[in-house]
Amino acid sequence: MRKLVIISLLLVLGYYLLDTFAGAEFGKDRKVLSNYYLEKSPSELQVANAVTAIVVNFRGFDTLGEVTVLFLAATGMGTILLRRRSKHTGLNPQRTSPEASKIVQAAGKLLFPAIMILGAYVFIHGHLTPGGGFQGGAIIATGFLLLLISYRQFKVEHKYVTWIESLAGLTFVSIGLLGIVLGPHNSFLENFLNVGTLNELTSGGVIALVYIAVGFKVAAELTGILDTLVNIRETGDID
Amino acid sequence: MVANPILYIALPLFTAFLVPLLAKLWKPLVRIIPGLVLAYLAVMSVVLMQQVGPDKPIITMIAGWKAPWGINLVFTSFSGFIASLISILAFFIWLYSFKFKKVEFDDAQKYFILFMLLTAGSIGVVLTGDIFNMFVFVEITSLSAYALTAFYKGRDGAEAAFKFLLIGSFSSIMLLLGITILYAYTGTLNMAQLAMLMPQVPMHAKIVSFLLFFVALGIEAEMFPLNGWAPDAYSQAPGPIAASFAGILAKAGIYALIRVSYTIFDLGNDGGFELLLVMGLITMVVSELVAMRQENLRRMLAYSSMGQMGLIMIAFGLGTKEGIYAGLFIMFNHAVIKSLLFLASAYLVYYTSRKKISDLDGFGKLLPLTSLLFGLGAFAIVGLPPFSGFWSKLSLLIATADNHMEFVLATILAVSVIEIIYYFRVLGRLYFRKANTEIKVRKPTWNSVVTMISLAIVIIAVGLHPDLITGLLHNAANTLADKAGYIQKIIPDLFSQTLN
Amino acid sequence: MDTITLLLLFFSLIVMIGAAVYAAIMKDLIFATIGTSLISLALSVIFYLLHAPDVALTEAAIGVALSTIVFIIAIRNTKRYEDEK
Amino acid sequence: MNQILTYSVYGAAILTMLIGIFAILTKKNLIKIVIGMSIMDSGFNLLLIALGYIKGGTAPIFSPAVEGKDVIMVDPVPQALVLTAIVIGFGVTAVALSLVIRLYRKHNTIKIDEIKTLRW
Repeated sequence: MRKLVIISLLLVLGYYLLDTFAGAEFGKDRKVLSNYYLEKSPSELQVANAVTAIVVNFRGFDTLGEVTVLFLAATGMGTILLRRRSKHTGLNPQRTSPEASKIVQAAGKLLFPAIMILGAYVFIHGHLTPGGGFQGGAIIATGFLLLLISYRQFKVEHKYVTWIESLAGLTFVSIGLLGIVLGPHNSFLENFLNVGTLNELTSGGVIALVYIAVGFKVAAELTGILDTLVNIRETGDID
Repeated sequence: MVANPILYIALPLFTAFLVPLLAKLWKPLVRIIPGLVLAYLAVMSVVLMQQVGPDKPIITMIAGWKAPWGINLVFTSFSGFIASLISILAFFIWLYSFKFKKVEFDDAQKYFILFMLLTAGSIGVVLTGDIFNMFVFVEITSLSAYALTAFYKGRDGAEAAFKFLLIGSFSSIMLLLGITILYAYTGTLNMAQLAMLMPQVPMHAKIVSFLLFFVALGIEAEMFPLNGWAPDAYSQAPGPIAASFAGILAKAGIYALIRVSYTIFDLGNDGGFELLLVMGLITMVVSELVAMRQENLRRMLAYSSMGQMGLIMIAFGLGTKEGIYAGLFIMFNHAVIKSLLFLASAYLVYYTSRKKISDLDGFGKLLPLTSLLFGLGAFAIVGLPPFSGFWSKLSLLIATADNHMEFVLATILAVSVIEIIYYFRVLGRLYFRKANTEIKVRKPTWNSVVTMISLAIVIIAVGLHPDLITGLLHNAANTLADKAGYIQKIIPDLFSQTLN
Repeated sequence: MDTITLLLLFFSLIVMIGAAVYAAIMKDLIFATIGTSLISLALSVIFYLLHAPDVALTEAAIGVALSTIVFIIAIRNTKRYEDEK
Repeated sequence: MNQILTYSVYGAAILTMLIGIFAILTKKNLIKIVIGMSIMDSGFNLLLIALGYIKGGTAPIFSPAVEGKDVIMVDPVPQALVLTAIVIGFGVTAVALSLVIRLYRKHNTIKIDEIKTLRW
């Protein structure tokens, strides 16, 4: 009975939403904002990937917020889950999961460097090809995930994760603040470097730098989140 | 550079990323640095408030792109007033929790980072001129609120946080849907341009997206029946965090609701304001009635807080300049007084696990100063002279009377009586009952005493001299009511194009 | 859009809805999680077809890989079956 | 044809969202609820990307292949927004799951009706 009520309510909601969105036809051109971005991205910023230009420059403030959300998620999970680090076993509390098979371990070892290189490539070329800081960072985190699940003894050094995370975040905000000092309009996150020419690795000015910082930060944060989850004690109360 | 609205967000974020490194140098820095940042923001608010005027808002570009193309921060008399309120209150709450001895170092570090980001996110919601950016800041605020609600392990914090997260995820999907509909029909995300292009949006799309916004932000603003998260979150979070939920989080929520219904949608005269008014009335009546039946002090304060939010919605639902003025006044009072009540109550129920009101017998003698301050807060919140709460309630009553809404007026008065009953029940227990013999009390530390007394001084000073703040409130109310002015200040080029 | 793209688009949409229903009704949470990762996989194909390669990459990395593993870790730390006491 | 496309793509996205919401509202298992949240987010992401699609458009990348040619590009703004939404959704999911783990440690169950303090 309750389910029926919910289903009918949801159908009403769905009808109104579909009706509203059908008014904005699929595949139709909607101009105002995007045309400006599509025009300015290659001409003024010399960034080939317009999505990157929007994510890092036009709406770079959103990206700063987004990175903060991930940072908050990592910090928040720390407060929610970990109370005491078990001191006697060191950093890696009792992981009772069975060791992965030799094949998985060997594949993990082989794939890890390749994944790292792919991830780094993706975020270094974020302004030229599809991809960027988030995608590259996530790819790198999957590399660490591979090692975490194939080797029981493998541990991510919290110290390095914290350092990389903090330094990358500081780089992002500092580049933003430098924009206030050096940028032509004295505004936050503004480009103050030479933009170069379209489709070259050095194009885009600070955009490339910011996306690399984002890549490092996202990689460190996601790895931290995974490590927190993989290494929670499997038995016993948290308190 | 020295006083730039962008620093409200950039500085806390910078510090949040820096603090984990500083912790390796010298541990007390973890507590001190966030406080210094919040102090700087509070001082900056005062400086900016002197620069801003009704005709000259401070508009900050980000990444060097002008308003409709890039994200911008808009510091007007209205948004600046709320942002200043939040930043100053945040500093006081930091001062209160500065000597947070109850928890270990690792947790203290996370506590201060989360609190600072809660503040930064709320100020971001208030200042941003871009609707999607507002969503990002709402998410920052809510994520830090979830983590802070689950902060203590001994209590039922995780349950409260999960409820909060569940409702919050509905809120965010509805907010996103509302934003998407607006983008689909106008092709822009800038609030001023949205407001300008709103007439070309078909009516049904307008109504659907307005309702989505209304529900999503109603959750943040503790509107009934969407406020199931609030009593649990308030009662399970650490004391200072409960105070900041009332003073900071709820203020950002109601601000967003007002900004959306006043500036973006021109549904005001087509039932938008009536909806706000009716929902405010229901919220107020239900919450206050429930508050009367609470046994738990924190939950009682939480329901009372929702009742006040209902009062604010009523004030803004009137749709007149006087209503806005009254609403802003209540927002100010609620932020200050409710914080004082929550902060004082944290010491009153420090050692009792169930936080029952009946455990408070005779605390007037055991904790004289804290009880006195709590009593002062209770007198102020129910609206007795000579405290600041009196003036705000009076201005609301006048505004309703001007609108010839006798029913609303009578309801507000009746609800005030209920409020008086349940607050005085607590005060009666504090002062006219004998204390249990073997009761442990916690003496407040000097920093929390300083915090509470400063808040009390604000309450008394505004109560005796309302002129201290009425000027600011009038400016803020005029700015909010002037929608065309908002559009014109932010996107002057596009605005003049449409006129020609 | 040419016919092959259209067919692929419809196929992915159907897979996505099927996977969503599967994830919603499956009592075994591990299988339900595989359902969500299938949603993300179909979604990233759709994103690619709709000319959003950036989003397709993100959805593939976060939705298919990371989110799934986070769910599986959570399930390993709790109970595997929906109705299990 | 366009009409069919409009309704099928938007319809599929909204249907996925509704399935997610349905799972959140009716399921008693906490992890199932979080799965519902993730389904709901997926549906929304498709909706927004579909909104940005332009008929005959190409990906919004000015690679050497399209340089100098007059091409229509799909709207890049929704793509940027979805990028943000995906990452935020992942953060919320991770926090939700860690809350679930903590609730399980405390109550030894993840069924919503067996945890008294979770009812409202």
